[in-house]
Amino acid sequence: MAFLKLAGTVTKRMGMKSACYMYPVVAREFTKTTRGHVELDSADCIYCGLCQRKCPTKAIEVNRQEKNWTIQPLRCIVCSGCVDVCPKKCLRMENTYSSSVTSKF
Amino acid sequence: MIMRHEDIAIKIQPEELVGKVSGLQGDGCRLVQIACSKTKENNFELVYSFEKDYKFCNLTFEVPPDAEVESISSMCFSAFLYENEIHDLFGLKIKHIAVDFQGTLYETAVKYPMSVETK
Amino acid sequence: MSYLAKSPWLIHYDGSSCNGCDIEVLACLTPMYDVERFGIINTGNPKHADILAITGSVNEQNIPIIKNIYDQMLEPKVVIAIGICATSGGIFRECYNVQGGVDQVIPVDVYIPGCAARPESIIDGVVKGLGVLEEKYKKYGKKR
Amino acid sequence: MSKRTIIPFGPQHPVLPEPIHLDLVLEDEKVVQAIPRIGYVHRGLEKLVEKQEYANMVYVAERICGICSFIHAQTCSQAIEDLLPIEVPERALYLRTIWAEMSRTHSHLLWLGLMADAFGFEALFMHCWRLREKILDMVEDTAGGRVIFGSCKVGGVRVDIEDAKLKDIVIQYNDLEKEIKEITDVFVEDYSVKHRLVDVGVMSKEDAHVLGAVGPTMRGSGVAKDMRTLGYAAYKYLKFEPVVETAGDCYARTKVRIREVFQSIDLIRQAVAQIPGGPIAVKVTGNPTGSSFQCVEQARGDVAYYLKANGTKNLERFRVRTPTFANIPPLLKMLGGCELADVPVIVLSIDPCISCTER
Repeated sequence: MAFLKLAGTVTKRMGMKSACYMYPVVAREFTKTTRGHVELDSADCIYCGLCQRKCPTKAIEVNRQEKNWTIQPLRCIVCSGCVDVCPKKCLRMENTYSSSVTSKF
Repeated sequence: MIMRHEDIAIKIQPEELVGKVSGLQGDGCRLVQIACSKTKENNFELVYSFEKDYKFCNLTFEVPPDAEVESISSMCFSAFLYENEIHDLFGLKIKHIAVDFQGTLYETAVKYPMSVETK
Repeated sequence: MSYLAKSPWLIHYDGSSCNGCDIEVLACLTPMYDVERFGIINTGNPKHADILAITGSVNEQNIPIIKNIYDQMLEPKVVIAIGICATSGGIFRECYNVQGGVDQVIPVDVYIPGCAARPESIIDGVVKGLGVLEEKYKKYGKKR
Repeated sequence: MSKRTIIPFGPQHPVLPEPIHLDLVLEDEKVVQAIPRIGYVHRGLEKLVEKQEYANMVYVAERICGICSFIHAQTCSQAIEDLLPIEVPERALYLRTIWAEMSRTHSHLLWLGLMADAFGFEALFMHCWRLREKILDMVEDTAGGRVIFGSCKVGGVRVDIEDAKLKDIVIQYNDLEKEIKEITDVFVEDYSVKHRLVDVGVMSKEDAHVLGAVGPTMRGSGVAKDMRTLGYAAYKYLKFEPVVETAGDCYARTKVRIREVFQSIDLIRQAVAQIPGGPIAVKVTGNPTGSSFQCVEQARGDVAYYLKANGTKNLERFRVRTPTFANIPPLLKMLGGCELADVPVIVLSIDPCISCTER
């Protein structure tokens, strides 16, 4: 009885594909909704600074005079709060994560 | 589900606490939590929440910062952690806690962080 | 992944993290990501480990513990800060009990962003850490 | 004459995934007393209310714990909605329920794996976590994050799940249910598992009540109490009974969690069948006033939020009593009289979540 059960399990497992998806060899495909990192389409940006005010970790810095927008990826918690608040809808959430770095600056 | 604190709160005097709690214990109530907060006048406001058959009741009272509050851990043992926590974070003195950590439950960078200004 | 010259062993310490990055590190070891393919083993003993993976920020109470684990590890060693809390303190940066990132206490070699850090980026980060380890080996060999 | 020794247990210990410290007073191999020491993960996030606006506190609440993150966000939003006060659309309530139950299934599978690891059943650990990944994939597909969902906000939810996707979730859960059944049968029937769990860490019904145990720890001792019966979110429209086991040992607690996984899957099915259309969020205006008290059932037990507001952008007090905090006194009770080798299993049997506990 036990042998039959075991044989059954083994044949079933042989038909299944591996649970592991071999990450670095096979690239990961992210879903559309995945929150990876924030990107800016700077053409539309009016540098209003709402995202800077909304950001809970103060990762975003907006300079209205010099017209620049910077984000520190090592501070961003990918909450996508800035994307929700952007009045021109020029911020978007990309579904790829930002890569690791060996130094902070 | 709407559960405003005001609807379930019962205001008591600090010295009534032990009697009320033992009454609630006798009724078969269960301690849910003890919360402490600072009021505008710099007093401590304590909230003792009890529950029985999904009915909640919050005993609340205010004490001045230098007051001593009697522990309820002799009646509900589980209160000892909340009381030690309140002592460590707020600096409110609580007498006769069943297991008294003497302020070593949390080692924080600032002493009594919830009562003082921090970074 | 044939370019991995060494099979690094890893010790994981949970600073004051929210568990998110923590379980993602564990998830790396389980069938879907399975870093044991590369010979990476999660060990509990600092003396066995080449890589110290820290999740979560540093608070008052765990500074001595992190220092202790770091000092017990043998040279050369690599420290990886996993998640935003470990790199900069994250959303808890302004809390009274949080000192900031791990680099406040010990030198960090690789920073992995993400809240919570994805297993893929943890694997990438560990591979990057291996490069650092390789270089340190070379330097260390010259010193001897 | 037996010898007394004190063994320090933790914070960095191979069986502990998280830092907690216990001083175990031993007489030979028997534990007579256990004294906890916490604070290794203490961040002090309750004081963040002074720095963050109330809407941002949802992000903070979400990061109290990475495993029960969604239910923390849900409770926090619920409390703030209560203070404002605003009415949340039905569809958002249903979506919250679905996500909460998804997070419960993933949390319980995670725990089952860790438990298997604690009694040395490596293969079972791997299988539990393999199945858990499938739930996380569904979560990522719908909410956008793996462990930190990030889909809840004050006034509703941030993303909608299309009806086709909802149906797909149910189909995936149907398949998953069969696979979970295979694994949980091993937990329930295998003699080696029973050897490690039956009659270990027994807590009576009276103790569970008096010591204020919560969640599966309490229900494993025969107290039928589940805060979901309070009827928050969409639970008022769904049919379910609290899961109860009476033995009060680690085996009973395991069985409670196993049955809760299937209960959650059933709740998801019910919710998907009944979900109405309509908006998913309402506009939030004004600042909160007054104080609110919320009790919500998490995977580990009920979490109690006590929020106080004074009409400004920042809340006045943000107090969270998490399930593991309430489960520590019962744990100390269970540890008294057990053997040293059983300590890891008993500590894990309450499903400790230290980052919740210390906030």
